[in-house]
Amino acid sequence: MSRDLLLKRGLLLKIELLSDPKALYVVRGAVERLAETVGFAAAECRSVVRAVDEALTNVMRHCYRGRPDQPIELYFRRPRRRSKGRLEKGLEVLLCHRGPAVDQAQLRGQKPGELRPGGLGLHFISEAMDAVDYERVGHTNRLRLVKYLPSEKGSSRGRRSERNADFHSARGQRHDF
Amino acid sequence: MSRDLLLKRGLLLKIELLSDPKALYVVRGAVERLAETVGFAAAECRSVVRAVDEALTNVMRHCYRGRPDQPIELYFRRPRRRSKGRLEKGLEVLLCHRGPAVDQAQLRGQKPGELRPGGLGLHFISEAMDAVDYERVGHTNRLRLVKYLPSEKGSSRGRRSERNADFHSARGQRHDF
Amino acid sequence: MRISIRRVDNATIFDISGDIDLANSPEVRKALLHEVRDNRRPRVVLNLSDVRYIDSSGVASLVESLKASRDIGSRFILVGLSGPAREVLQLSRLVKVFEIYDTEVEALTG
Amino acid sequence: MRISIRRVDNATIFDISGDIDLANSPEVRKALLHEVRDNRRPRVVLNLSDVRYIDSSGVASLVESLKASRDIGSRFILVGLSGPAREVLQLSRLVKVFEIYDTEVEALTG
Ligand SMILES: Nc1ncnc2c1ncn2[C@@H]1O[C@H](COP(=O)(O)OP(=O)(O)O)[C@@H](O)[C@H]1O
Ligand SMILES: Nc1ncnc2c1ncn2[C@@H]1O[C@H](COP(=O)(O)OP(=O)(O)O)[C@@H](O)[C@H]1O
Repeated sequence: MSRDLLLKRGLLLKIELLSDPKALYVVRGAVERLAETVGFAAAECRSVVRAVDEALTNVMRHCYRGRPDQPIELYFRRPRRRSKGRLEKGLEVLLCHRGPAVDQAQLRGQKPGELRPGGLGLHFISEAMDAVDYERVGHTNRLRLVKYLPSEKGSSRGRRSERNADFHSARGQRHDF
Repeated sequence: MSRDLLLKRGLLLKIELLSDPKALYVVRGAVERLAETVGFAAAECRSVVRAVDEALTNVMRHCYRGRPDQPIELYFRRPRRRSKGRLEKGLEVLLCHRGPAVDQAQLRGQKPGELRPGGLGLHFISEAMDAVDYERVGHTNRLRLVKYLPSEKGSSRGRRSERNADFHSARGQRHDF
Repeated sequence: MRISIRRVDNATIFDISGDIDLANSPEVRKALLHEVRDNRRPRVVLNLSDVRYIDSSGVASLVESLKASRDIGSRFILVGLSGPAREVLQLSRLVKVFEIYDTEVEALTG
Repeated sequence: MRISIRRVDNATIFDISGDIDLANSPEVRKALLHEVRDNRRPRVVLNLSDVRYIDSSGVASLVESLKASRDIGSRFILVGLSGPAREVLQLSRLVKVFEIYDTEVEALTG
């Protein structure tokens, strides 16, 4: 068993898939529940699901050019940003894949509302997430998607589901989400 | 990226999690949709979900004794059994974890219908799956769960959802499920 | 999973929705046993109509509550079983062991 | 995802249920364009009330069908948008671009 990444980085979950579009339906099922568990409200869960789905779709279409047998890895973890001394809470998704480096100059969608088929995926992703970064590490492309929970003041806790309670880190510490 | 297992064995999907019971809800979301994609009818999907969930629960409780930070891996692939020259179709789940070797003499549930709390998990697993095998490989325990699709004759195809179409193997061949 | 609790006359009604699994069955068990054993309510009714999943640890909590209520001579009643809840009780061969009603009115007056 | 097709007078109605994503939007696109372009149906109605998810490639198929129907002067109509379908069209700022009705009767007579 590869304990490496999972244990080193305190991940919540890791999913490995191939670039077959049939896997998208399965992955959405996991991501929706993970976002709910982490504490997002229903509409926010749908946003996160949409962002991950569109990002995977882009990799399958534009990087792997429709080849259905190429590897993709998804790492789900807590975001690491600290703000005013507190760990900001939410969900970070790291999407790793091979294929040619993503040319960031090519990442141009269309303005929504235009009657042109296509070009909406990047808009859905940026609308959903608080941070979207592309990075090349060795032969691997890494797309990092982060969404933070609304900060916890007053009644916002009430919106969170009962599943919000804590996941545990790799070192057995409790991490309150 | 670790291409190794995913590519070598023609997996459909791999999930890595920690032994925190909060992960069960997320994993069930993926397994339900994977079983549907592979072609199982709704009641069969629920059985597969139940079996995987109970198997994970047993690992968390009996092997890892409630420690929530231990590694578990789930591999989903096509079963490899051939029957009368045809590859039998269905879903194979390989659950890998560390911890002490599972003492198979200890694997005793209760007869269902008895008014004793506990002891139903193994019954749910064996009721759901066509094959259930425990194996120790090095320091890893492996539980293999397999469920086959009803064999395809006459109208049985009609019961399968539209998602049943083919997943692709690691080598880019098509595999009809 | 969400539990809410209502007290009506001599009965306590639990409305449980969502999935009951190892992550929350200890909470369900504690809430039920508290009402049966500590509060000694004559009738404890569990509304399972919105339960989408219940695992063996959830069933074990129900069995334990039923036994506790038999010990003190009170009643432990299931009502409005959802499809998944009924399926799991059938698999466990416990449908005939529990007192089960379709509606809350029957559970409170039956 | 499941598509079924009904022909009523001069209209074709597609009932789509489930998730529309990259795995099946090519199939949706093909079925819609066939009815608009090849069969030249005066009114093509898409019932989205049972759609649980639609991705950008699904929206692109709708846009392409709308453009094809405009090209030949026929009508392409959406009906009974589910919550998720409406949300995605809103995000795409396309709610005002499509002809959308609440009920099938309106879609067939409006
Ligand atoms: N992962 C990626 N790798 C390479 N190019 C990409 C990737 N994602 C997006 N792009 C580029 O950005 C463009 C806009 O993407 P998007 O908004 O998702 O719309 P669409 O995929 O429908 O064109 C794509 O056409 C493509 O050229
Ligand atoms: N993965 C496992 N490792 C070790 N022992 C196990 C494992 N799974 C089951 N067992 C043993 O089998 C018994 C019966 O399991 P099960 O039918 O799931 O009921 P329960 O877990 O409620 O006792 C357990 O009490 C335990 O002793």
